[in-house]
Amino acid sequence: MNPVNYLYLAALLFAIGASGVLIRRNVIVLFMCIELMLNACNLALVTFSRMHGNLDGQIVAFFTMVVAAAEVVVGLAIIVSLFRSRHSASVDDASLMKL
Amino acid sequence: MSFPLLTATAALPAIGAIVTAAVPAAQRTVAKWVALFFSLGTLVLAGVVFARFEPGGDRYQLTESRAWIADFGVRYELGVDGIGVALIGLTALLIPFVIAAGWHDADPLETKSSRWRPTQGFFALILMVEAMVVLSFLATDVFLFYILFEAMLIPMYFLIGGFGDRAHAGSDENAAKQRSYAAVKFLLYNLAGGLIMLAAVIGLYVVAGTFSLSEIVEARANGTLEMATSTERWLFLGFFFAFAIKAPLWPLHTWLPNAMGEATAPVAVLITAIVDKVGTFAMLRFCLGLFPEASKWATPVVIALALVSIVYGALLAVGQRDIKRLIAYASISHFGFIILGIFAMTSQGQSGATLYMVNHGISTAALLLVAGFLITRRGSRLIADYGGVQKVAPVLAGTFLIGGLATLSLPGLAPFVSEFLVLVGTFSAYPVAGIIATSGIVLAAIYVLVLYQRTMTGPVNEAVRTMPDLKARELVVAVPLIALLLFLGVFPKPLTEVVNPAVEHTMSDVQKKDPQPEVEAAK
Amino acid sequence: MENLIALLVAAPLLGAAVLLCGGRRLDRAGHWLGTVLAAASFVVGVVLFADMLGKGAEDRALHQHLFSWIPVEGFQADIAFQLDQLSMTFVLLITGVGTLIHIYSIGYMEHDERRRRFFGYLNLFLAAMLILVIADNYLLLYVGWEGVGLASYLLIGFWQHKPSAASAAKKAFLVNRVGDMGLSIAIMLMFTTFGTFAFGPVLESTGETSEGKLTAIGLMLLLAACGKSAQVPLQSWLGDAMEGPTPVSALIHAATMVTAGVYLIVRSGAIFNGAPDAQLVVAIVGAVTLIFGAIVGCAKDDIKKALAGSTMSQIGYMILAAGLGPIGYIFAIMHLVTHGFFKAGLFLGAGSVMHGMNDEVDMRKYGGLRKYMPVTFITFGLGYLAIIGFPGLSGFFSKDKIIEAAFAKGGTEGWILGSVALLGAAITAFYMTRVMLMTFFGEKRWQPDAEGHEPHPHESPKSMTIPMIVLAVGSVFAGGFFAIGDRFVNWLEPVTGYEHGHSPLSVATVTGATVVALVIGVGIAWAMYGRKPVPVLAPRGSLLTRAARRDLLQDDFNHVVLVRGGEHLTRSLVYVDHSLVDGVVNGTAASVGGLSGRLRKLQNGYARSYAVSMFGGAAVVIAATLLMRAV
Amino acid sequence: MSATAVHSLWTTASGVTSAAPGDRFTAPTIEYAQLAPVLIIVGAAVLGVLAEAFVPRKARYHTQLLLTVVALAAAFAAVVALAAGGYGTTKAQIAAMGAIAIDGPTLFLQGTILLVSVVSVFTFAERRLDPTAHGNRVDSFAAQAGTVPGSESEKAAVRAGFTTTEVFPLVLFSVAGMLVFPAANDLLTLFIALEVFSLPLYLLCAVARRKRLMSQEAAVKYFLLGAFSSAFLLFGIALLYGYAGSLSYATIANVVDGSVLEIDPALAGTMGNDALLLIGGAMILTGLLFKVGAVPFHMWTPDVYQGAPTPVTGFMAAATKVAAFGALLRLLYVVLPGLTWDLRPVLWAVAIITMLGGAVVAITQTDIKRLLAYSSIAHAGFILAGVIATSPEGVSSVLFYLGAYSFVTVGAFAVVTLVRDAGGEATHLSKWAGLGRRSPLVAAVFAVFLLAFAGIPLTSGFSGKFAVFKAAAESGAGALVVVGVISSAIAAFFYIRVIVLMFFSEPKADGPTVAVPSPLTMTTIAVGVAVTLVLGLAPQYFLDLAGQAGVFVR
Repeated sequence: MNPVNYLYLAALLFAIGASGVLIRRNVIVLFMCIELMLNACNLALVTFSRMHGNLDGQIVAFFTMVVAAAEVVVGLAIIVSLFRSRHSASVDDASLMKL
Repeated sequence: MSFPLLTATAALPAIGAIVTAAVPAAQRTVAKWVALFFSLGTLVLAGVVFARFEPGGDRYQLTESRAWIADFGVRYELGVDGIGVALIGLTALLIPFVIAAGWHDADPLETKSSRWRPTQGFFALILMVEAMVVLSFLATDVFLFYILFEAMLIPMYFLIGGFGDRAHAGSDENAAKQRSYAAVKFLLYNLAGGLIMLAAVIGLYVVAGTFSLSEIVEARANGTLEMATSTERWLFLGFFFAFAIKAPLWPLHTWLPNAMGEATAPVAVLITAIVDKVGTFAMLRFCLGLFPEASKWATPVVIALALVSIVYGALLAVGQRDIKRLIAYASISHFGFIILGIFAMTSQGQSGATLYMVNHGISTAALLLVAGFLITRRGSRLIADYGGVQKVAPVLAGTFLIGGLATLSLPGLAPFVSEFLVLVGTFSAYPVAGIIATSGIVLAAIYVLVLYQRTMTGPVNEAVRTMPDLKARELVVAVPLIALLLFLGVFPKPLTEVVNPAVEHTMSDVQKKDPQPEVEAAK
Repeated sequence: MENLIALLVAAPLLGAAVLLCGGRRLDRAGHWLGTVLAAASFVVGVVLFADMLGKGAEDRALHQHLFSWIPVEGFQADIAFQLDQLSMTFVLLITGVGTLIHIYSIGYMEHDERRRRFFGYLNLFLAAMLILVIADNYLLLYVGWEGVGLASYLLIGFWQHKPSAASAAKKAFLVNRVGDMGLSIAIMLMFTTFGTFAFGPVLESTGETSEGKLTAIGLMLLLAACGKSAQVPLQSWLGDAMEGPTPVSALIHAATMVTAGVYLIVRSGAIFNGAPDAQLVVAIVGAVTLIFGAIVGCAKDDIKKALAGSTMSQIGYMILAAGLGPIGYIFAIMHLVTHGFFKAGLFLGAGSVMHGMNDEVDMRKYGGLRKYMPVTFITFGLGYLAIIGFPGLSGFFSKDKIIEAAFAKGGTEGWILGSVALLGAAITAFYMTRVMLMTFFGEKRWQPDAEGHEPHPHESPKSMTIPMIVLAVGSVFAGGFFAIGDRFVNWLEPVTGYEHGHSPLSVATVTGATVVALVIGVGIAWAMYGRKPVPVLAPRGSLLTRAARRDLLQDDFNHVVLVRGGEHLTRSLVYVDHSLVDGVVNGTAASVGGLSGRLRKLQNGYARSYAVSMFGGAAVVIAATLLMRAV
Repeated sequence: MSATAVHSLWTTASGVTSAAPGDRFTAPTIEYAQLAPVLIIVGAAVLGVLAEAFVPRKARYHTQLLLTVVALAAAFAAVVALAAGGYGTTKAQIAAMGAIAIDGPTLFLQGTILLVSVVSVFTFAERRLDPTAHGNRVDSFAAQAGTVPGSESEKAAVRAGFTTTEVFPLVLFSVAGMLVFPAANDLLTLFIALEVFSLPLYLLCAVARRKRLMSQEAAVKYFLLGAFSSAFLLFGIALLYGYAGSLSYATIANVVDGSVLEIDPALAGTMGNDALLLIGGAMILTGLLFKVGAVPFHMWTPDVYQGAPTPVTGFMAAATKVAAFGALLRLLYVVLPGLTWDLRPVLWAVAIITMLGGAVVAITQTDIKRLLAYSSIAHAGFILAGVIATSPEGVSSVLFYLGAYSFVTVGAFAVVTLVRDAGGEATHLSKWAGLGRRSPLVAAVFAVFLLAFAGIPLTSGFSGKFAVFKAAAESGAGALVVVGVISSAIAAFFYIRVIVLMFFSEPKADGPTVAVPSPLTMTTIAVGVAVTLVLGLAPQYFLDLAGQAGVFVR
């Protein structure tokens, strides 16, 4: 099977994630969409790594996971504190500052 | 390395500014005297420069040159030519009068905050402006000039916005609003011009690879520096735009009436008699010096605009109800004459323009400062609020009249000499323009005499019945200026001597010859 | 000797400086100082005159170069004086009449607390006028020209508290400025044509340029002359100028300043000789004005205004003569001098009358004054006879010569000009007789004024009568003295040149005609004002009369066209400046602000919309990049 | 060498060639000396974390402060030493097996970042501005970030005198990331560095003591959008990797300008596929432009600047820009020079709308922090103009601008922390009315900073602007210069507005008070003013420095 298809898949996932970010209100879901985008990147990397026959891409993929994990830690911390002070997980509620 | 006289001349007022600002809040009077002292010191140094300057000598004299910002190809280069000498003399001469006239303008109304020190600030700012203006007359490095051209806006801005007439027609916060509007307008207008000029300055560097005026002029002269016609024109426009705003030339003049109307009389003098001269000076030195071809190319338009300024400014002056705004529009008319003389590109025209800068400075100072005395007495700028002053304060009226007569350039007073030179110079190159400009002398008579008639003559207005005549301090301001007007009107030789050679240099920069008189041409 | 010339100017100038800067401490002696200095100047003049007479006609001209005034590349203006016969004539007239009027003013201005200033101004005027006539180049002449304008401005408006006086002064200055414009343009033309504007070089090299240039210069000079000498169309200021104290009217607006225009034209004779068209225009202007002024003079009830009209008309004669070329120049000057005497005398007489009548100027409120002020009556009467050209008196000789010369111009225009001059003589006789009769004859018509003060006509003090007497003597004998044996002609001929005009009519005929015109004029006047009593309130009068009372509507014209028009123009320009020129600037600022306000709305605080903009941005960037490669 | 070196660093050396036994293992070579600055900071950060764990609460603040300042100073010393050792110029080299480039730009930017960090850390440590709570000096950070605003637990934390001293290690981590970011010489390092300095910043934004809701909101927005943008960056990395088959800048560059000859036919679809290159490059560009806050990737800036604790804002505004522009420069000059002509139009467009957009929108701002945010956007535009001038002058002018700008920014925000009323900092412009009357000195200092922002001559702002515009003009981007001056004219308007407000309008009765700060903040402001004036009056020395540092190693 042509590895390029994986790229298309990756692109698709990225697009889905991105549109999720644009569409969904819930902060958590929104954040998950970002994770999805990151994973799309991983898929692309792995695919390329396979195509080029070197491991760089896969290694990057590992790093990405770590980074994603770290992002989750930081992100959830922030999100939770926001949730606790607002009792709402809607990102649109967080719009004190504008104009 | 001899003693850096020019630097000293520019540095002294700067130091004075710092010292004045440092005077403790309570010692207001001390601050005033310090400022006056430093301004007089500057006058002395300017006198030395005038004495050391040899009219027959090199184009730029007493030159100094130090490395400054090599990366920008910028050097700290100073030098005076005849025009510079004349204008430095004017600046150094007027500042003491400005300070003396504004002696009480910045006394705080109530001494509530001990840290707020308006008086110190006022005089420090004046000296700072003087320093920058003097240095800009001395700079022979385009970048250095540009920096000062821009930087002097800041102290001016604070002077206009920070210190208004004491008693102003209308409520106080309204006056404050008016004032800061005027200040902001002044700053943005000139800043915009300056920034356009910045683009041109950078462009010039890209083309010429240096900022040294003399180098560029030389390179242009001996053809080592070729400039594409279009490039030269664009750069010229960039420079001219800034100078035309500063000068101010119609239709870029609208900031001046606001600024002069709202500022106190001494500051107004600072604006129109001194700072604006930088604009016309720069036209003469930079526009014509750096871009002779483009200057010639632009001449018709510039002359047209100058003519519009002359007539338009005068007509608007006739239509004003506010003494200071009237004088402002009169100045616009006069700047029209100066620019006309510069771009007529005849020796008479340019000598005339240079003399005009000096004489207009003195005459406007005389008129405006006396007007300021009048306004502080009555607490109103509206012409309608006066009448019959001549009966209660004859000396004030007399000095005012002489100032006015100088403004309408009556023969025997200094402005006549310069105005006539400009007219003759223009006429010999562009007869029609010369004739149109001549109509300016009638219009000038109208606005001056109407102003005098409405304020000074006729039945005594109740509000001025108790108006005191000029006090000693005010006489000290008015009399010397008038004396100077008379002297330069009868014996302008000392000025023409230093100016003529400089003008010849400029004429050779633009490669122009005076038109021959018909009869001699025939021979 | 020539070093004395500067002294002529220096003396009164010093006086002006001292008196105007001196302050109150000079109030007591000020007028004496002023008078003495004027007299001193006169003495210097006489000394120079004597010296001049001692020389041969050719080397009479003196020259004094003081210093170089405006030395600029290719432009030479000097402070230098030139005293030839022409200048000398004026110097004597100015300083002489000037001194007399100084003396007169001592009495006239006695009760004015600003008398010192008055004398200061008078001295200033003398100085300026002398500069005007002894300058050796047009630019310096211009200085004197505007200087007398200033002095006249200050003196007309001397009683500044009167709004009428203030505006009259302003009007005079402005109208003169219009003329000055002509003078400065003329000077510029000379500079571009001859490369100089000194009398000598310019007048010698007139032959080397085109007639067109000369015509242009000539017309510009004429414009200047019209302004200064109150010739049509710039005459409107002279009537109002009577707001000034009477001595001023006598000195400035009768004897000296207003004749400067004649001096200018005669002085520039060489130019006009080279430009016949210009010369003709000069003559026409003179002719028109002499009728115009005469008509105005007939209608005025204000004695000074009536005299002003006559001044206008008499100067019309001079200008007319000057427009005749070499045949007329000398007679123009001659009439100028005689006119200086009798018109000054008449004004002083009028002043004396007013002095006795609580400053009443309306002749309809005079009448029968001859009993009350005999000296004034006699001196005024002699002046009257002189001006109407009563045979044997000054006016007769000078005016008669002009009329002859006018006919001698030859051709149609000669006839026209000549007959106009004759007509003028008749009208002159009419209105002067009218003045005479209304003032000194008939029964008394004066009543108590508003405060019920019954005026008590009385003779004026010596300080006033003596000058009047002197001038009367001048007006009787000057003309004869000049005319007999062509003294005056021989005196001026070297400067102005002279041709004897050959008039189609014999001298006798012209003289006869003049006398006839005179008789007719006097007759009509007698018929109207002598036989039947003069109504105290002016009758409505014919259309012409009413127009004439309003200076033939010229002021109304000026007011409607110039003043109103100007006001509208300035007002609309103020509007334009504020809303158009400035509006553009403020508009730009406002529009940027509005734009900012709108863009600001994009920042709506929703993280997701921010994401959208990022996403869109990214998409655009990518697309653009690909596109760049594609194209 | 670096092409292979990269993955030999991440894999065991033999990864690619053949499944080899472990005895072939060779340890990668790490130039510790050249990496010293980064290592020092990371080490100190780790120590800081330990200190949080073990140092008694009372001593923590001082320990952390000391540790941080010392670490930063030491790192700066190391940078200076390296520069003196000629690593900026002659001995410029690729370190850490191709992961890090030690060259002029790196050292210059690292030095700048470190100095800026020092002065902003001073503002972090400021504890005199707020009145003491229950006898405890308090700084601008929440007593306990975890507690709900207004809740009992929060009050308890305050009473107990807790302070969030974690900010210091966080700053250190962030700084570490920033040091690596402009030095990164392969895409992976770039990505990691980005995350390393971003994540701590997200947290720092959230821990304000006053206005906590806004602070948290700022953190969320910053975090989400930051993560979003880093996803773009990462996808771009993936595509570039797919294009070049390598992550190393040098290799990619070689492939871009086609100096790599043998292309595996099997990879014809990807390797050297320009679509991948262009899209990838564009996406990485997007990620970086987000960090520098260029329109249209700028939307986070105002909100985050406003919500974050002002010291953090100052640090972020200054240091992030420096680091991000450093990375951007390296990417454009080393990796994609072959792509310059494709990216130029886009960059032009971005620069123009950034300059104009920032300036225009700033006009109507009413909050001083937001105003400064927009001004920072406009300035990003100016710097981009210099970036676009692909020439050594361009690089050095940008370096100089960054140095000048960052100090002005830190100083300005430090001044903002001083103007306070009951609700903490009084950031609404109306509150600043008449400040010049109340405390002329503070107002004057702020005016100096504003004038520097406006680029008035005799201030560093002008020197920087002139340098950048000059470089742009010399590289034929005259139009950019014109747009630049126009937008500066617009920008001048709102800087002037603030000055008018401070000096020419009457002070309000309920106006804010100006707190007298401790020597810490004073130093920050003083340094800011000093740098502003020195770079304005005699910039030559620093221009030389930037000039020498203008060359990238490949």
